[in-house]
Amino acid sequence: MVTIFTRPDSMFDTPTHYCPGCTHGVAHRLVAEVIDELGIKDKTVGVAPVGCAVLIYNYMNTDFVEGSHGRAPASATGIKRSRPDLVVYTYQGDGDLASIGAAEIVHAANRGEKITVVFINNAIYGMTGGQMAPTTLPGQKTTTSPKGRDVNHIGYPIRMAELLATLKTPGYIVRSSLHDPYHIAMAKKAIKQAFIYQLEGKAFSMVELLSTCPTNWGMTPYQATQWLKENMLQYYPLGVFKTPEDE
Amino acid sequence: MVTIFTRPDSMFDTPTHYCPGCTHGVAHRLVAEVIDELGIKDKTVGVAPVGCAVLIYNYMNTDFVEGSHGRAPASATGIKRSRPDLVVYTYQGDGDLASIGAAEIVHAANRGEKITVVFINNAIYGMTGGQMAPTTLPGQKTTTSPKGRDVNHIGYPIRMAELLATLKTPGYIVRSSLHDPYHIAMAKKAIKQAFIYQLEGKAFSMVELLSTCPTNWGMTPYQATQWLKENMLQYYPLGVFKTPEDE
Amino acid sequence: MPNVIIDKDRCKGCELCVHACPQKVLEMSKDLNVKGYFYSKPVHPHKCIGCTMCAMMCPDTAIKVEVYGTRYRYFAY
Amino acid sequence: MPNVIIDKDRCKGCELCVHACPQKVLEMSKDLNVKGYFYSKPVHPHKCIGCTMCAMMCPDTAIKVEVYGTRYRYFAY
Amino acid sequence: MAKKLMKGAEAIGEAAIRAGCRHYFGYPITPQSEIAEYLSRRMPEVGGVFLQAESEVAASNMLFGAAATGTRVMTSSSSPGISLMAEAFSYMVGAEVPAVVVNAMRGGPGLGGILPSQSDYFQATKANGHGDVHFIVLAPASLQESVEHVMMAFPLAEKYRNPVMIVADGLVVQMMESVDFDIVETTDPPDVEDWAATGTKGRRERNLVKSLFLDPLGLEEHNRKLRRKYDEMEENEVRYEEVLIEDDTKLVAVAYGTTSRVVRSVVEELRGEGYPVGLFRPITLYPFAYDRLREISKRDSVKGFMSIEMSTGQMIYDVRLAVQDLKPVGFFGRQGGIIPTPDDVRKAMLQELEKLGG
Amino acid sequence: MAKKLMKGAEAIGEAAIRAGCRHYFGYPITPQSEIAEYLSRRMPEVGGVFLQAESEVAASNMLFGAAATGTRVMTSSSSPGISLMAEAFSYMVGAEVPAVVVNAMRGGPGLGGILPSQSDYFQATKANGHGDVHFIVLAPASLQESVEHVMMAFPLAEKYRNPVMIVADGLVVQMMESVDFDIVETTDPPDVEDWAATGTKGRRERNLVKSLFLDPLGLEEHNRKLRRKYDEMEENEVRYEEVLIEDDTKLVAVAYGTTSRVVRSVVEELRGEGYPVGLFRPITLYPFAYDRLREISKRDSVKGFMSIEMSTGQMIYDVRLAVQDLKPVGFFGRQGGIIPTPDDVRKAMLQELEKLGG
Amino acid sequence: MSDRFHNEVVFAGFGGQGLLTAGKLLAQAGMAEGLQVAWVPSYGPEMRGGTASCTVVLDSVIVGSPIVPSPMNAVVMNLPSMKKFAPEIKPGGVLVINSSLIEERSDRTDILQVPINCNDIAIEVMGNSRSANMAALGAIVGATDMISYESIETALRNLFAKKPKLVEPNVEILKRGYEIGRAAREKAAQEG
Amino acid sequence: MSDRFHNEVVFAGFGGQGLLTAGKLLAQAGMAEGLQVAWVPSYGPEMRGGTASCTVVLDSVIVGSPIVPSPMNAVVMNLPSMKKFAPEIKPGGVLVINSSLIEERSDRTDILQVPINCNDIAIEVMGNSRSANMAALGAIVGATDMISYESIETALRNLFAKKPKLVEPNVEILKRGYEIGRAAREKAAQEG
Ligand SMILES: Cc1ncc(C[n+]2csc(CCOP(=O)(O)OP(=O)(O)O)c2C)c(N)n1
Ligand SMILES: Cc1ncc(C[n+]2csc(CCOP(=O)(O)OP(=O)(O)O)c2C)c(N)n1
Ligand code: SF4
Ligand code: SF4
Ligand code: SF4
Ligand code: SF4
Ligand code: SF4
Ligand code: SF4
Ligand SMILES: [Mg+2]
Ligand SMILES: [Mg+2]
Repeated sequence: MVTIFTRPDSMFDTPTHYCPGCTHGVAHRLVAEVIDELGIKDKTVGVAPVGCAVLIYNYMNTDFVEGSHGRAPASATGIKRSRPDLVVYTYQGDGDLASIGAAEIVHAANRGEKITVVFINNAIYGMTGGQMAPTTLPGQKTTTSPKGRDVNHIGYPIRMAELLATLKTPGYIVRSSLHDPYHIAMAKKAIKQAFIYQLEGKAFSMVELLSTCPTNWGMTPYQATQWLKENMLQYYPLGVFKTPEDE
Repeated sequence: MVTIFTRPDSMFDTPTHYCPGCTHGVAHRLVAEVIDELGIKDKTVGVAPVGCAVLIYNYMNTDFVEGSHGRAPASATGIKRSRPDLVVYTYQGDGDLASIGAAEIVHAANRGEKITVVFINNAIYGMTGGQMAPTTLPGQKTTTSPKGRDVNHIGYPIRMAELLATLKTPGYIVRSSLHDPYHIAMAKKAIKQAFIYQLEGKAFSMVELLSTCPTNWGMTPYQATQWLKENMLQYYPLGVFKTPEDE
Repeated sequence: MPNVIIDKDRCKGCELCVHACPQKVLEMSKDLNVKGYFYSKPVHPHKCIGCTMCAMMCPDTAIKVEVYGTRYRYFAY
Repeated sequence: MPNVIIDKDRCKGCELCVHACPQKVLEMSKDLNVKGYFYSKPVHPHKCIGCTMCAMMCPDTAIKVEVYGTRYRYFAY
Repeated sequence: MAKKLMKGAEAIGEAAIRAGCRHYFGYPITPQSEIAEYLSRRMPEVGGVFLQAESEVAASNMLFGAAATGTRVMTSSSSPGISLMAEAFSYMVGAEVPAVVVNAMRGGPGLGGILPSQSDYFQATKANGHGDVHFIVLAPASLQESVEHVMMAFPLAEKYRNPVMIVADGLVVQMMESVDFDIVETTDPPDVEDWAATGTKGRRERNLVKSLFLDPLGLEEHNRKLRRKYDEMEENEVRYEEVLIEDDTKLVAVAYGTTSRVVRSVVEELRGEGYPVGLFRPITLYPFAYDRLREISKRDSVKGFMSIEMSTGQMIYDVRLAVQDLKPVGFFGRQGGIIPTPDDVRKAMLQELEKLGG
Repeated sequence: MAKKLMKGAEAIGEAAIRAGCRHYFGYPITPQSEIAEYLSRRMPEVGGVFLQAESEVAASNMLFGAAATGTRVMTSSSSPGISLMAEAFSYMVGAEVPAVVVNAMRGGPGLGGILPSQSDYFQATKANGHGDVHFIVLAPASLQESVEHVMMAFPLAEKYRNPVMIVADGLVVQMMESVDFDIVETTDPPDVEDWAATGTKGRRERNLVKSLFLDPLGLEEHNRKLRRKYDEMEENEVRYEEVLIEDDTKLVAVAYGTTSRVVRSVVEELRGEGYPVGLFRPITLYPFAYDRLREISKRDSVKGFMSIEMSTGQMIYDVRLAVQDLKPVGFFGRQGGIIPTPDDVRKAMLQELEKLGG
Repeated sequence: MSDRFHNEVVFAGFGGQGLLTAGKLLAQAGMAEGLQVAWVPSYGPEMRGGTASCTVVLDSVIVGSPIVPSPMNAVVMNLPSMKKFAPEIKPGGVLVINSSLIEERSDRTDILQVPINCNDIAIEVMGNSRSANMAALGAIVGATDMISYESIETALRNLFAKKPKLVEPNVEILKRGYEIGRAAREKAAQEG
Repeated sequence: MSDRFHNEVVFAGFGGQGLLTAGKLLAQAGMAEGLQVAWVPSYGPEMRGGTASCTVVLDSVIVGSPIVPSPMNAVVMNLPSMKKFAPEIKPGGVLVINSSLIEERSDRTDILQVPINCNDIAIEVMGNSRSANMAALGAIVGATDMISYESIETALRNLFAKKPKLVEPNVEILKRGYEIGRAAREKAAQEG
């Protein structure tokens, strides 16, 4: 008997605080698996977001810094610039990265910081109870868009991967999804590649992961994966938007 | 004898504080001419930036609000949302808009605020004495990039028009230049169109104007226009990047 | 034969593994675990092909898969 | 004949109008204005075609152009 | 409408609407996101505007923009979010615009916690931003009072053309109590044509809303003008409540907001048992009731004071400034989101009484 | 290197390098952009990192990140920029990381002006951000002292694992004076492996740098721990200077930074003329020299104090807290970027002396 | 202060068991009786999931401390809540225990324990356990008599005003709870 | 405090006339003589263009107020500066006037006015007026004797250490200024 699947080494054996079926747990595991596979646990520093994943450091067995809301890319810059030998990644939600932290992510990417950003796009503010995010889909109901996101009032959802891919500074920008095993496998590949680019000192990297928030979407976890598939995939096409080799 | 060119009505008859040959003066005049031509002086509110143009209200005869550094799009949002009958524009430099104010401009554009943004890109921080801007060209020397902008250290200049044009929310996004009379004429057209879209309630609009800062570039005003032509035009292509009719 | 082991008390009953399994190996329990959730369990273990899709899908790393001999890989992971 | 009028004391001596004029109508003065700048002045006014390019270029709205009869427009403004 | 059972956050939102506020800009943060959520439903019903900003930095600058047009406008946030508003707050004071800000204080520093706290006292009363700035700061202790404070905050802000802050805490915004909106009168917004950015309409000279004064003498004059406004506030707007401060009161507890409710219970209880204690409750934290407290401290019967706070001791500085050397000032505080229990307070007060000689 | 004539901004930058600081993150703002400009040249020469951030919000969070690795790191800004750093400052105190911040205060509020001011006193000493936070605040009065303060700020920050702020003003950073770097000893950075985020290297348990404590008892304990650190600072780090406070001194002026230099000139001049005046100069604004001032106020000869500031009156609160009712505390201030002239101060002090009965 | 009315109830259980609503109804009923009321949701460290609780304070004059470390009465709907609150109730208080989910009883003898199979009652009446909270609410009112049955029923009717089909079954559940509570109170009165 | 040395000079003119550099040299020379020095750039409302000025304070002990509302001496290189500073100089002080650009003289009789055609001297020596500031610097040193000529020349030599070609012409200009200054001082001493 060989064990072909089990909890990665870089994760503590602790149950998470996430709601049942929340894909944050999947994303954590993927990052931990990649850290294991690359053997970089000892030199990795994560930067936690403010969002449901603020407690990520309770689950990941590496050094961690808890950033302020949206500014993780700036703090990661501070870490990486003072300790270029470290592997530095941020883990951020869509409120954190695309709303309050829009300037910091754009500029970290534009400076080409050699960090990796794991971006959990669940189209909502999870932690604070389901308010609208910049990534909330048109018509999607949230606690601050009770009649559904009205694009005439507040515009269309923002596509961060596409936005960052327009920058001239080299970068690795990918969008993946966590709604089924196949896509989870693809997501892991992207995350691994992102860390490899960092290890090679080549580029800033961001992996956007389409995710679910069953609780605030008001769905069962499985319904949530299906809603993601049917609604988010269309607006947020998957793919590699940019690689350091481009241009 | 008919006067075919003179100071527009919306400008006070006051000498400006700008350095000789600084194209801020040209941009002011263009905006004032457009305001005159559209007959909207009485219902226009400008939002001044923090930058060399902070004193724009000393020259333009309309109501004005002096915003905080980089946040003019947010303050303009506050004004326009509370008084949709007003014509609201911001006038911002590249440090103001592309650096500290990156989140505010991206989000105002993404919400589709019905405001107009006049964006003076002179590839430098003028007011504070010539520090590097996010728009500073590769190799360009500034007081904080004394050996020239090193793209490996700090990335490539950011192209705001291209960046904002990726947003799905309708908008009018143009880049013009102020280095010679022809381009000045084109710039005026763009500014006028931008205000018209606002008057029609159609879209957010931004006109990026490539500009000179002879003082901090360390050139004569004419040399500066030539430097713009030879260096900036290449990196910052002119054109209409987006119109509300797109898509 | 592959062996899919579910840590019952770690399971939050999200059912994602149930939907992910191509072999319909898993079903939800009728009784609650310590956390008060109905948990997933392999009710047809013999059908399991060791593809690990259930484990990949599980947000709570509650699933361990062991194999013995062949296993199916739908895609590289 | 067009008439290009430069407000000498408003001029900051940037010379942009001089470079902009297709007819080489303008040159810089040898004496200083009140602000201490050499200022632009129409030294060949008869060559002026009233195209307003000098005025369009002037950052200090120091130039006024009047015409009488025809004028040349290189492009709409 | 008569009395209604409402959640604090909703009562605050509704009070704003009753006060004639039709514009709200904010960004979610626990424990006060329900203010935004409530207004996202209510504002459209009354033809108003609810807009979720991209951040507190943006929200505060939207607030500034709207306020610059003379519009009644509000934002709300909690400690970390309030820190992000400091720059815009300073601009608003400098540019003399009215607006209302609610801070539902939570445990700090940093991300801290989400539970009730009073550790932003210094920030709220002394340093809303850089420069010599002050907001009038109201500290309601109940939902009814929150409603009253919100409704009076708008006219106060307009009177001084200066922002007004309401410092609540997680408890005030999360609890339900009965509120009555009808007992507070709403006022019409004043005419703002002499200063606000509303478009000249060809009727007047243009208005400028700004805080830059390049001439230092001009800026000095502006600073002094603002100082005179603060002086006026200090003259006219001090509000406080005295509970059981009687001729024989020996120990005066000083507490505000949620803490004051706990202290009030204890003081009533102790009084019932014959202990000579009283409660002084500042209602405005800025301006602070220095004069009144000082008067009280001059009484022979009064032997000491005690500042009771949910912080490691901030208001105590103001209490000591008021009381000076006249009487000792003790302290009791809980931190980190813990509301002192009546037991906590009782013990602390009895101990203090003992120190003062029974 | 012996004495060197240098601009304040450059001396501050150079002092940081001498102190072993190799990382600077900042954003331009007058009047201190030359610190950044100087370091953009110097850092690469010494193998260090100069990075211009996209904003002060970003700069302060970069500072936080670098500090979290135990790296000696500095930022500098001026009033509006400092306001934007408030949230990160609070996080840094909460997460207990050392760092050095320079604030070259300018006239406020809002955009205000670019000339020297001291109107961020409250913000610097009482409310660097939300929550119960304090930085040690040093106020140099000369370039030589600025250099000394920068060089001692790093070890101080490391000792307490808490940021240290140096409040200068436009004058200090813009003027040239002679400085000597050799008279200050540089220290080695301490070992940080027990707390900093440097990668475990397989040698230790992982470290967490954070400020969130969901359990209120945990957060309360954390608040109390921080309070104990502040108590230690108040115990150990109070610094001040006394000038001509002698047995007969009647009026004690209290002033810091640039203002104190003007006051010192005047005090020396008045002494020369036989007037019994002295100067008390707080060097640390936090912790403030309450005890020493109080001692002085108990002297019979001393009839009064006078707080002299470039603000409408902020330090005077601390002076009054120290002196309490013992002696009256007068005030003289200029605002908006105006440095009081010796004449201004002379007149004001003589007037105050007169009030005190000659 | 003997003429002053004052009472407190903590409602505690899993999230989703309707505890916050039950508390709100009690507060509304109290208000209708002219009392001052305060309803305070749980302030524990948990951000989500797990337990949910609220405290309702009723007073004849303005409610002082809304923070009640040891309540006069409690309604516990699951075992963790029982464990947490049973020891804290003031002597002489009432503990309503949802016996459908909790087998244990408190070993305290200085309080009145009122076990009631809330889920079963709800399922009997409505086919599901969603309204178990109403049974518990009825029970605490019945067992304490802090407000009248009429007031609480009115509050409930108002709550469901827009879903008329739900009114009667819920009233039924409430009433059955009330009866059980009152019976327990009367029995205790007789006994002690 | 008679044994205490103290002196102040304001240098004022257009931006670009090298006033800040002239002041810096004076400060350096003072330092070399063991004095405490402070160099303070103009703090006027202007953000750019227009006038530029600096104040240099020399003192035998630590410089107290670096802010000098009425300086002991001034060097004015253009008319606006002359208008601004001439009235403020302390009685007995020296006013060096760049007579190449300023025709007027102050009507004060309680100060020593030293007109010197700085631009012309510079043009004579170097072919352009860029070093006019050095003539003025020499003149103020000569007219006040606040430091020795040797010190100021050394400071100048150090400044141009890396541009050796510029050293001698600048020294020449400095010296000519110094002579004019000294002559004026001596003449005044004889007269009064
Ligand atoms: C300055 C500041 N503003 C607001 C908050 C409140 N807040 C906490 S998490 C969050 C948003 C979380 O949403 P997202 O980033 O999408 O993460 P998710 O929870 O969905 O994973 C907000 C607004 C805060 N803690 N600090
Ligand atoms: C919060 C804050 N940070 C920094 C500054 C200083 N500052 C004033 S203008 C400016 C940049 C100006 O550059 P830009 O926006 O490009 O305008 P320009 O002067 O080039 O027209 C800066 C950094 C400020 N006033 N406020
Ligand atoms: S609230 Fe949403 S994002 Fe947060 S843990 Fe629950 S499901 Fe996940
Ligand atoms: S500094 Fe540059 S941008 Fe500013 S006025 Fe001068 S030339 Fe124009
Ligand atoms: S390993 Fe594959 S077949 Fe086996 S239970 Fe899991 S998903 Fe089903
Ligand atoms: S996916 Fe995991 S948590 Fe969800 S039901 Fe299956 S085993 Fe349980
Ligand atoms: S109007 Fe045309 S031709 Fe005449 S001076 Fe101006 S640029 Fe020259
Ligand atoms: S463009 Fe205007 S300012 Fe420049 S030289 Fe010509 S007239 Fe003068
Ligand atoms: Mg999210
Ligand atoms: Mg610029």
